[in-house]
This record gives sequence, structure tokens and C-alpha cells, in this order.
Amino acid sequence: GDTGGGQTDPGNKNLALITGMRGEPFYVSIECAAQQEAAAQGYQLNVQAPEKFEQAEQSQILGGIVSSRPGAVIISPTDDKALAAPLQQAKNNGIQVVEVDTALEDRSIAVTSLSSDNYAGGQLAAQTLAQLVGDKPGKVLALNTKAGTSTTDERAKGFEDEIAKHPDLELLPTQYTENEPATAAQIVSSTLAANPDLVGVFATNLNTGEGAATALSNAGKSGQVQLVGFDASPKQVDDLRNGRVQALIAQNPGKIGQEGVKRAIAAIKGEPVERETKTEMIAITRENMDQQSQYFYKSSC
Amino acid sequence: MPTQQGSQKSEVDTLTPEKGLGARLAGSNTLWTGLVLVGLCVLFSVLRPDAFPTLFNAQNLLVQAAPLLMLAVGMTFVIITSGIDLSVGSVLVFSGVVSAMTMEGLSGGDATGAGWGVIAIGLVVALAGGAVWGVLNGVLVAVARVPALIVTLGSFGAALGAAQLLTNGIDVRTVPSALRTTLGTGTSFGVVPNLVILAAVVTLLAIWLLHTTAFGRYTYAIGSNAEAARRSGIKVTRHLVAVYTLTGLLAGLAGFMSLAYFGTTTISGHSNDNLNAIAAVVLGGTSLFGGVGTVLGSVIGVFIPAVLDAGFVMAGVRPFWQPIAVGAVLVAAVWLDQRRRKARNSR
Amino acid sequence: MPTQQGSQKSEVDTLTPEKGLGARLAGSNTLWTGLVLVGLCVLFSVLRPDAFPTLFNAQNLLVQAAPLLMLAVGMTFVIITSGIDLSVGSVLVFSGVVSAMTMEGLSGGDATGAGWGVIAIGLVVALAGGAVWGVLNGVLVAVARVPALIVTLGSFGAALGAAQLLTNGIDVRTVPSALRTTLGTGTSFGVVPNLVILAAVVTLLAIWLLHTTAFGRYTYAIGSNAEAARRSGIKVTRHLVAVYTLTGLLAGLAGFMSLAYFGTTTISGHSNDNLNAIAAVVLGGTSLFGGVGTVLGSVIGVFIPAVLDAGFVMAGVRPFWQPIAVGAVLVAAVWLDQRRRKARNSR
Amino acid sequence: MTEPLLEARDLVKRYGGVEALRGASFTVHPGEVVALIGDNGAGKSTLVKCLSGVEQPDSGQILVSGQPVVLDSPTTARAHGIETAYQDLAVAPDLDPAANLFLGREIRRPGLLGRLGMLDKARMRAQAAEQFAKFGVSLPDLTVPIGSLSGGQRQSVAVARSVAWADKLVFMDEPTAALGVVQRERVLDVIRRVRDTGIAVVLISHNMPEVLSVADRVEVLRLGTRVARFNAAEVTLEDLVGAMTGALSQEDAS
Amino acid sequence: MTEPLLEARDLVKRYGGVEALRGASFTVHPGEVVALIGDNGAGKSTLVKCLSGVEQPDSGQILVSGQPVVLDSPTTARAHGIETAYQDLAVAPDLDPAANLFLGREIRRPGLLGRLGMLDKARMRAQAAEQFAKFGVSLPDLTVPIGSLSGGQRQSVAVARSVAWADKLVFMDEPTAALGVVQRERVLDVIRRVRDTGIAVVLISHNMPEVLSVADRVEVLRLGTRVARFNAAEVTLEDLVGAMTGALSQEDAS
Ligand SMILES: Nc1ncnc2c1ncn2[C@@H]1O[C@H](COP(=O)(O)OP(=O)(O)OP(=O)(O)O)[C@@H](O)[C@H]1O
Ligand SMILES: Nc1ncnc2c1ncn2[C@@H]1O[C@H](COP(=O)(O)OP(=O)(O)OP(=O)(O)O)[C@@H](O)[C@H]1O
Ligand SMILES: O[C@@H]1[C@@H](O)[C@H](O)OC[C@H]1O
Ligand SMILES: [Mg+2]
Ligand SMILES: [Mg+2]
Repeated sequence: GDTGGGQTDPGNKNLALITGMRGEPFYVSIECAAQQEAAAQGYQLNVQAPEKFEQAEQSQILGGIVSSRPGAVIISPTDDKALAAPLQQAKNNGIQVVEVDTALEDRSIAVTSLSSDNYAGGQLAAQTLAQLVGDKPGKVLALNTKAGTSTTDERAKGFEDEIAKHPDLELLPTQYTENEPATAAQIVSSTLAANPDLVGVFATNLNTGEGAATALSNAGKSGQVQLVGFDASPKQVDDLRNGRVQALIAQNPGKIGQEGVKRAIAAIKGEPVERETKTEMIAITRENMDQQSQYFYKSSC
Repeated sequence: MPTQQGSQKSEVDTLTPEKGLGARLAGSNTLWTGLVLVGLCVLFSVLRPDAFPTLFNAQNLLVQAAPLLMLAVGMTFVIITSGIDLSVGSVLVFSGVVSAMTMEGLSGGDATGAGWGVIAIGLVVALAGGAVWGVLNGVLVAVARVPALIVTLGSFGAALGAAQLLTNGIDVRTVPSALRTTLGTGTSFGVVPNLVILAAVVTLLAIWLLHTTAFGRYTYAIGSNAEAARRSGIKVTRHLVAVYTLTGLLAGLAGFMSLAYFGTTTISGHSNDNLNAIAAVVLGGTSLFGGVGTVLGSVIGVFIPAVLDAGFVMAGVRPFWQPIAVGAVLVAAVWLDQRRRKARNSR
Repeated sequence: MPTQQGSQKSEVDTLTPEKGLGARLAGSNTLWTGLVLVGLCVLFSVLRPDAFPTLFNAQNLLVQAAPLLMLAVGMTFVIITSGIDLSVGSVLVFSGVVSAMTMEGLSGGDATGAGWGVIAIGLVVALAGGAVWGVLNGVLVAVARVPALIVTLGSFGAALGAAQLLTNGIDVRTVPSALRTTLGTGTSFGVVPNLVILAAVVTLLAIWLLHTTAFGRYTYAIGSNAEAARRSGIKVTRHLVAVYTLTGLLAGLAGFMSLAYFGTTTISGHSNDNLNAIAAVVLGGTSLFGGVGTVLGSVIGVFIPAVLDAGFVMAGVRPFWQPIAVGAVLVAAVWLDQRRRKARNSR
Repeated sequence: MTEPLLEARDLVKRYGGVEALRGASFTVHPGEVVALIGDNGAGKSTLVKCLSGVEQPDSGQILVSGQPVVLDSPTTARAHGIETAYQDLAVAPDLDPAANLFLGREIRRPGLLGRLGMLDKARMRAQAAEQFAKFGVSLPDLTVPIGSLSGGQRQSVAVARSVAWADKLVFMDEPTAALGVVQRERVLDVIRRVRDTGIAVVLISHNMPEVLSVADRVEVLRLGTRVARFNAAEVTLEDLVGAMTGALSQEDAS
Repeated sequence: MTEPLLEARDLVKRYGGVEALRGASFTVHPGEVVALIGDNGAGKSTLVKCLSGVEQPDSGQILVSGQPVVLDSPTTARAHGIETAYQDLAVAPDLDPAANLFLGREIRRPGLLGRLGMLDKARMRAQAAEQFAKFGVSLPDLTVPIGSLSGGQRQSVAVARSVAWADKLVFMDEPTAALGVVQRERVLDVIRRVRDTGIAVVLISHNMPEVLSVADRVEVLRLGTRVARFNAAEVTLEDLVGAMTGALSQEDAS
């Protein structure tokens, strides 16, 4: 049908944002910033998100968005391969594609990518953990969410590869929490029971971090077992402050959201945009948290 | 029949006229649900006349619903026997994984350029991969008599675990591009996506199987009263194994379709497929207690949520409101049907 | 009873001796499942004598299972009426959210230092928040006669959507520390976590309610034959609403417990709770077709997967193997029970 | 004649395209045994269901002691003193005989526990045993679910239940169909005894000798309408069969 | 006497603590009508279930035409020419009468479609209508699920089914319990006609006049054992009742 190489109408004032998941603080922060920027520039922004971080539903949403013909779609692809075909279709229909947070493997579809290097984030987590642990030898555990979740898989991979460079730290098999805090808590408790020499835990996202922090504090091990979390949601920041978490790997969702909209508008107008930007990741610890407060995620717009 | 007697035939016949299509439709359990579907399409067409009633949207809706439709068709058979199958999403993933790995293996690591021979083998492997889990489910349900919920919850975890073991949790990502461009994104007759044609053909076959053959009749009989079916000489165990196998087979097909469409195995993306398929079937008027139901109802049941999702996105409904609205529509659709149903004595 | 006759009493009585505990246990549907649980504990204790049979592990297992146990207890009642409740996880989240927001509101934005008055209000709000969804479910199931699966699938989405609307999807994170240190992590008698005491008391009350009161008897009667219950003058509609409300209430309590334990609302973390609770109930010998089941069985059904998960981590079973092994154990546990059950004619 | 205890006028009940009752009328006077007879599918059970609140007629009138009433639920009918043993028994197969006998009318424990809803199971079981003995039912095990009893045992429980709670009127829809010779006689005895306490009984049966032996009056239903009324003392078996089969018709469409 | 068509020796069947059969024996000869009678709970239905492959006895022997057999499923029993109308009917309530009549023996379409499993619904419906007419069953609507039929209509379908497929032996467990006067006579006629074609019939009934009118022989079960055998032509009603109630005992524990 409408697969012809559609031209983007430079006067199109409609934008769409499809984040990776409903109600994740990271994405909420992107959304807030994006809304603000769009409003400032006089653009309409339709924000949508799948219920879970899964490609099938996201691709369905994308279909609906394409049908309604915005000038550009800003998206965090939940799968770097599966979303290629529907995004190609969007492009063919004259919709500019802007990638935020994650990116497709195929670089020819989007006009620009503001993507986080989750693998590097995992490496950063490992370095931070090693630093926190110091020279104490022992076991470390990584908690992934669900196998096949691209973001957390890469974080876990980066973490595993980096930890391998620290011979004192023995990496336990990475466990999967199904993204349930209760499961995460249980895994951490059991690991503690079985490995009294556990010295560090890396939780690849919010829910796993929540469960891990609870299990550790319940066992009276907060601060003894170092916990590195991912994302600086308000809750995680609180936990960092009160010592339940020792470090957070934070992204900059506010900037991603704002910049994503700017680039989308530029692309619609046919202005040149930078093809590739790796967004920064930063390790926040209790010591430096006051300097890094600009990285804390928003809880409401 | 050994003994027959023709005398009173005419009298009895006048008592039992064949019902007309109108009456049968009006008496059907899915009339209102079907009307709700039509109503939703009209509503969204009015709200977004530029976006909803377009060829692109129609294609997109149909294509994306195709794998779930296969799961729901299989689930219809299972639920009519008063069983349930929670494993379909994982079996879909498993089948996709073994199929993709086989095609990769046969192409020396990268299946992108593979030809039709390899693709055919991939299809067979996907179907067989699904059928194996179906047989396992069926045997545990029918022979070992473990409740279907427990069996298929077990295989839900196990099939996904097996897929993860095979791939080490990382999606297989090379899929023959010949497969992707024909089955995945190709169209026939100018506008009809091939994936939709395949799904429609399978659905029609399933309608035929359920509503006109002995296989279908036994499916209803077992769900209605398994003991009566057994005493009537129906091989209940064998039939149940066949029904679960059919469902596994269709999940395998869905896995292959998903592979063709997305071009990758989507290991993490199918944890809700089981509930979605079951909801579609029940929405379509099939009773969880077995004995009644239609494939057509399940088709309607697949498309109501799909249309809602698409419509809400187009109408710009805020994401957090969507599940609330979807819930309300689902309940309302069934409630409309329910109001007309008379309380039957039995059960 | 208007007419009575004492003469033949003794004869009849000798025909029906009260069964002894041993016989009743042996005849129960959960004997083998219970033995499987014991067996697993022994197995893991042998495999990891340093880790599994420890006070620390026992406390953790019990505490972490407490919220799910509340959901499973409520689910037992619902399933015995031949219903189902998919909404429990979302209702848990919703209740936690409204409770936490109320406590925050009453404390001017940060509830960390809140006192027992505020906490008590928070508890009431959590329970009420759960009960409201329960009433809604019950009314739609019993009055509007929409299948429970559709109703509670709808409220599963809607309750979560409502919680996300209220919070914008971001966890409420200030929870009174008095609550966290007493109910959340405190212990009594030196070693028994308070959360476990609360869960145990509620479970015992539920056992009392289901197995010794008229409320419990009506629950069984409705699940066994709703029409017979209606004709016997049981207010079926009212009772069903009460049962769903009870389940909602318990989900609300679970939400409060979870708040006390995690110190935050964990909004996105409960999408599997419904299947986990249902699986526990069915594993415990309750039939999805209603009329039979016990709370004790559900308790066993909660702990088998919990022990497996913990044990596998301790024994170092590779993650992808775990779901496969869990599936196998679940099926095997029920199969052992099933083998002893005689086929009853009815149903 | 006294004022009718219960009267049905011109009841119509349709199930989809099937007209189960086509203007059926029916009368019971206090303290009498009325037999309601008719061919299979004549509408007897449907009439009973309409008169005991299980189903609502599409049109027609129901009067209790001369007052028009709407029997919108079995509970309403019961409030009028109407008790019923249904043809399909309407028992809970997973509950034991005592639980079924007392269903909806459980005996509670004395004192606070009872007010909390706690059941007195021992007492119910004992009373149930007595009640069953009266009907000559011997149950091998009172704790077994009723679904596993023999057909006659199950029917006895249902019949015992209706009689136990009888107040003004008992409907018995084929109460003896599955009963043995001895149990059948016991039930007929019980019917007579119940009648003697002033409670009216409506007996549905296909067994004409039984009907003639116990009934005071007979009303005949055919194709959903009442076609005849007889005084049991004056009627012959031929009359009854004639009325049921349509060979003999007494009443015009009322 | 000819060799027994079917013989049961010392069957024992326990359900948990309940002994439904305590060494029951039973004999049928080719082409005879045997009535199997006994009190409620005597074990008649259990015996029928054991002899039609639905249940397996815990001990005892079953012989068909003198050969010991194991009836491990209804299909096996059917292969021996044994057909049964069960007391609980064993119908699929959601299917229509024709579908129930042909359940497990569907007529397929001619040709390829039939070989693919496609049913000839029209033909089955027509044949079903004929079959029902033979029993005087008038069904208001042949496309309605059997669960919504009247009790007698439902029973007629179950009885019609067993007779339609009868080959050597038909068990009928209280086939007339819910039937009207006319339908009952039709069934008894059919039983006689079936017998006349050389097929044996085992009739279970609590209706002694009916038993005496149609049976050639009578066997009596009491508390799970056979206690008496009679020639129908020579026996009185008193004898039968005496044997059922235990007042009269003929056989020692065999
Ligand atoms: N729920 C229903 N749906 C459709 N038809 C029904 C329903 N209930 C009864 N009927 C029909 O209504 C008619 C009357 O049924 P009813 O059960 O009242 O007969 P009956 O006189 O009690 O017969 P029987 O002596 O066999 O018990 C029958 O033709 C029956 O098929
Ligand atoms: N599945 C079962 N579980 C437990 N007890 C059973 C079961 N089936 C039958 N019984 C018991 O076995 C005995 C014999 O039952 P059966 O049904 O054979 O009696 P019957 O002679 O057919 O009686 P009826 O004339 O009432 O039909 C009864 O006491 C009954 O309660
Ligand atoms: O933290 C987020 C994670 O939970 C999600 O799965 O992917 C994107 C993220 O940054
Ligand atoms: Mg009737
Ligand atoms: Mg019997």
C-alpha cells in the first residue's frame, strides 16, 4: 500500500514518542523533558508506551502511530532487530525516525540516534563495584531481568566482561528476576545464605535493585555487601543517600528527551542533524551525589 | 443402525425445522461481541478518519495479529475440551529458536542468504518443535491426569528455559531474507499481506475441523462430559493428546510467522501471549468449563483488543488510561452478550 | 427440623464412624504434595547443610512468601467457587500506592517519620483500596455475569493503570520507618518475623472461615453447583461479591505488607503474581472447576516453588535450568497425588 | 372449598423457540395432596420451577392465598412456605449428605462461635442420620460426597431435604423415580403424614398406581396447558392416561 | 441351558472404604431378558459398570461366552457386543440429541470428505428423528442441546442410543425411571423386540410389575452379593421383595 518513498511535510507539527515501557522512571523523565520541549516549540507530542519492555506490543503501537502520520517518531526500540521492518515502513511513509535510549542494528533507518551504551554502563558498574569492594576478595552477583531484554542483557554482559578483569572477584552465574522485586530479594537472600563471602551485587534495573536492597538490609548486610544499581530514580537516590545502595549508574533522560525532540523537529524541517550521539553514563556514589544531582530522574513533570 | 422405522419421520421433521441463518446468528453467543468490534471500528474511523480506515492500518492490524490468532485458534480447541494451555507463548519462542538455529546451522552460521530448501526445513523444524511440547502437554494432561494448568505452567517455564539454554539467552538474529520478504512482509493480489493469507487459510481449516468433522465433535463431547465421551467409545486420551499437539503445532507455526515478520527470535517478548490468547477465546464466547465455543468467536476476540490498542494510539489516549479503557470495553462486550443468554439448567 | 425420629439413630451412627486423623490425611488430596515439600527441604538440606537448614534461610523464605501467601489464600476461596482472579497483583500494587500516598499526604510529603496513627490510616486505606476492586470484580462476576476471567483480566489492567495514573508510574518511596522496622523487618520471640506472624494469623483465620463456618460451606456449595445453592436459598450473588471482596481485601493487605517490607510501592513488579497465586492454589489440590480445595493445600503450594527457587540458587543450578526443573517438580508433585485419587463418576 | 393455597393462572414460559408452558393453570388447596401428571415434556417441571421461584414465567399470574405474588427467587417462594424437591435434585455433588440436607439452613454452634458463623457439624450429622433413617435410606458413609452415592441414595437425600423444611406446601418432582420398593413406600407414607400435619403436597409422578394411592386430586398437563382435573377417588387409570395422551379432554383453553 | 453369554463371578469392587460389590455373581444367556433387581445401593449400577468396562473390579472373574476376559474400557466391552444405557445417562449436555445418539459412531459423508472426517449431519439428524419417534419421544427442537431437555426426553435419548447399537447384549440401568406411561410401554415393547432378534437384555428396575411383565429371569442383588435367582414365570411379587429386603435368602455366599 502506502509504501512509496514518502516525503516529510516540513510543516507537520505532530510528533510521537514511543518509549520502551509504561511507567518506568527513566522513560517518564524522557517523556517530561520531551513534552516540555515540544510545547515550547509549538509541537504536538503523542506519547505512547508498551505495557512491558517487549517488541511485539511496541511494534503494534508503532503501526498505529504510522497510520496517524506524525512528522517524526522518537522511539526507544525494544529490540534492535525486530523493530527494523516497522520502522523502515514508518520511514517509507515520510516519518522521520529518531532513536533514543536504544538503537537499531541497522543504521540506515533513523536520522539520528541518542543512544545509551548499556554495555559500557555495565562495565562502569563493574569498575565502580570493584572500587567499592576494594581489595577484599569474594563473590559478586549480577541480577538480570528477563533473558532477551536488550538493555539489561547488555548491562549484564558489560558487567561480566569487566569483572573478569578482577581476579579477586568471583562472578556467580547471573540470575534472572523476571523483573519482580520479590524474586530478586529471594535470589539475593539465598545467595547470601549459600555464599557468606558475597561482596557485591549489581542490579541491572530498578525492580531488581529494589529487591536486592531490601534483602541485603534485611540480612543486616547493607554496606557490607556493595550494591550497585542502575538508573537514578527518586527511590534509588533515596536508597543511595540512606546507605541501602552504594552506587548508581545514571543516564541523563532529561537531556535525551529534550534533545530527541529538537532533532526530530530539525529532521522534519530538513535541517541537518548529527547521526550518532552516545549519551553519557555516570556512576553516582554517596560521596559525589550532591555534585551529580542534575542526573537524578524526575518523579513528575 | 440395525433397527429403523420410517413411519413417523414426517411428523418429527416438521417439529424440527432447520433454523435460518438469521435466527442462528441472533442465537449465537458472539453476535454482540461481533457488533462491539464493528462499533469500535466505526468509532475510531470517525475519530481519526485520516488514520484508522486506511489500507495501511488494516494491513498492519491484520499482520500483527496473525501470530496471536494462531495461538487463539489452537487455544479454542483446548478450552473447548475444558483444558487450558499456558505454554503457548514459550512454545512459540522455542519453535522460533530451534527453527532459526537450524536454518543458521544449515547455512553455516548466517542464514540471511538461505534458500527455499533451508526455509522449508526451518518450517518443518518449527512445527515439530511446537508439536513436541504439545505432545508432552497432552500426555501429562490426558495420561498422567495432572491438571492442565499445572502441566502447561510447567512447560511454559520449561520451554522458555530450553530456548534460553539453546541460545544462552541471546536472540538468534539471522533469518533468511527470502523468508522475510515473502512471508514476513510480502503481499499478494497487490494489497493482501501473505502472512494474513496464511493465517486466514489456517483459521478456515480450523473452522472446518472444529465445526464439521468427527475430530471437532469429539472435542466438544469431551469438554461437555468427558466420562460420557469415554463411555461412548471415544478415545478420550488419544484425542486430548491430539488437541494439545494441534495447539503446540499452531504455536510452532506462530513462532515461524513471528520469525518471518520480525527477523529475529524474540525470546523475552511472549510472556503475556498465553493470557492474551485465553482472553481472546473467552471473549469470543468459549466457556472455560468446556463444551461450547467457536473459532469465529476467538477471531473476534483477537481483534477487539488489537483494534482498541491501535485506536487508542491514534486517538492519542494517554498510556495509563489505556488498560482501564480496554478493561471496560472487554467487560462491556461480554456483558452485552451475557444479558441475552438464558440460564441453562445444566451446570 | 419439624419432624424427627430417634429410633434408628444408633444403627446409622455405627455405619458412619468419624474418620481418624490418619485416614483423613491419607485420603486428602495434598498428602503427597506435602510430602514432596518435605522431601525438597530434606534434599536441599543435604545438598547445602550450611545454607539451607538455617534460621536465616527459614526466615527469608517465610517472610518473602508472606505477601504471595495472602494472595493465594484469597485465591483459594475464589477458585473453590469455580471463579478466578487475575487482578490480585495489580490490586496489591494499587493498594500499596493509595496507602503510601495517603501516609505521605498526611505527613506533608515525607512519611518516613510518621507515627502509628498515620500508619493505622494507611492500613485501612490499603485494605479499603483492595476491597473496592474486589467489590467491583464481584459485582461484575455475580450480578452482570461476565466470566471471571474477563472481569479480572480487565481489572488487572485497570488497577495497574489507576496506580500508574496516581503516581505517574514512579514508585512512592517514603514509607514510615516505624512500619518498616516493626512489621517489615522486626521479629517477635527473638526469631519469628512479625510479617510471618501476621501472615500465619490471617491464614489460620482463613482456614477457620473456610472449613468451619457457614461462609466457607457456601463457598464450596456455590462452586459445586451454583444453581443448587441458589435453590437452597443461599444468596449466591451476595456471597460471590463477598468472596471477591475478601480476595481484594487480602490483596490490599499483601500490598501493605509489601510496602512494609520493601519500603516502596514496586509498581512494575507484580505482573506474575496472579499466575503464581493460581498455581499455588491448584498445586495445593484445589480444582479449577470448583467445589473442592483447602487453604492448607495452598500454603504448601506457595512454598514448593519458593523452596525450589531458593534451593536451586543455593545448589548452584544454572539459571536457565531452573524453570525446567521447577516445571518438572510441579508436575511430578501433582501427579503423585493424582495417582491415588479415584475417578469419581460425577464431572 | 377453601381458598386455594397456591394458584397459577395462564402461565406462559418460553425457552428460545420452545414454548414449555402455553397458558398453564394450576391450583393447590391447603392440606391436600395434588398429583400433577402429564407426558414427558408436558411442562410439569417447568411449572414447578415457575411456582418455586426458580424460573420466572413470561406471562400469567401466581396467587398465594388469594394474593398475587411475584416469585422472583427460590428465597421468595420459600418465604411463602413453599419447599421443593427438584427432578434434577439440585444438590451440591462435592458436599456430603448432611451438608446437602442442611444447605442454606445450617445449624450453628451455640453462643458466640455460632454468631460468628461457626457450624455445628456434629449436630447436623446426627440429625441428618435420623432424617435419612426415616426414609429407609442406608448410606454406607455419611462423610462421602453425595456425587458418589447411588442414584436412589441421592434422590432420597433430596426428598428428605424438602420434607424436612416443609412449611405450607411441598413440590415433589418425581420423588420416587429412582427409589427401591421399600423406600418408595416410605416416601408415600411420609407424604401422607406431611399432609396430615396440614401441609399441602404436589406430587409429580409417572407411576399411576402410586398417584392413585396417595393423591386427593389429580391435575393433568398436556403440551403446556392444563387439560383435566380429577378427584382421585373417582377417577380410573384409563381416564388419566386418556387425559395425558389427549384422547380425553376436559378443559378448554382457560 | 445354553452357555452363558456373559458371566460374572465373585466380583468385588471397593470405593475407598465402601464395598459396593462383595463377591457378586451374575449370569446372562443369549437372547433372554434378565431383570437385575435390588434395593437402593445394592450395587446394581456398580455391577453394570464393571460389566461394561467403565470400572474395573478389584477381584473376581468375567467371562464372555465362556472365555475369561478383561473389560478394561467401554470400548473393549463394546467390542464384545455389549451396549449400555447408564443410570446417569452419560450424555454430553452441550450436544444436541442427534449428536448424542451417534456419539462415537458418527456417520461420515460419502467419499473423500468423509475420509477426511467430515460428518453427514443431515443424515444423522434424519435417522435420529426416526429413532426417537420409535420410542414415542417428541422433541420440540432437534437442534437444542440435550442439557435443556426434560428429564424423560433426556432418558429417552440415552435409551434409544443403547438400543440403536445393540449387538449381543444391552444393559439398561433403570431405563424407564423418568418416562411417561406411553414411553414406558414403548420401551418395554422395544426390549421384547430386541430380545426377539436374539439380543440379550439386562434390565434394572425398581418397578416390579414392569419386571414381571418383561423379564424371563430375575436375579437379585443385596448388599453387593447375589442373593437369589428366579424364573420370572414362577415368581411372585412377594418373593422378589422378600429377596431384596433380606427376608428371603436363596443363595449362600457363592
Ligand atoms: N432450559 C430449557 N431450554 C429449552 N427447552 C426447555 C428447557 N427446559 C425445558 N424445555 C422444554 O420444555 C418442555 C417442557 O419441559 P419440562 O421439563 O417441564 O417437562 P416435564 O413435563 O417435566 O417432562 P418429564 O416428565 O420428562 O420430566 C420440554 O419440551 C423441554 O424440552
Ligand atoms: N464412586 C463411588 N464412591 C463411593 N461410593 C460409591 C461410589 N459408587 C457407588 N458407591 C456406593 O456403592 C454402593 C452401591 O452403589 P450402586 O450405585 O451400585 O447402587 P445401585 O444398586 O445401583 O442403587 P440404586 O438403585 O440407588 O441406583 C452404594 O452404597 C454407593 O453409595
Ligand atoms: O532502566 C531501564 C530499564 O529498566 C529498561 O528495561 O530499559 C531501559 C532502561 O534504561
Ligand atoms: Mg420433569
Ligand atoms: Mg443404580
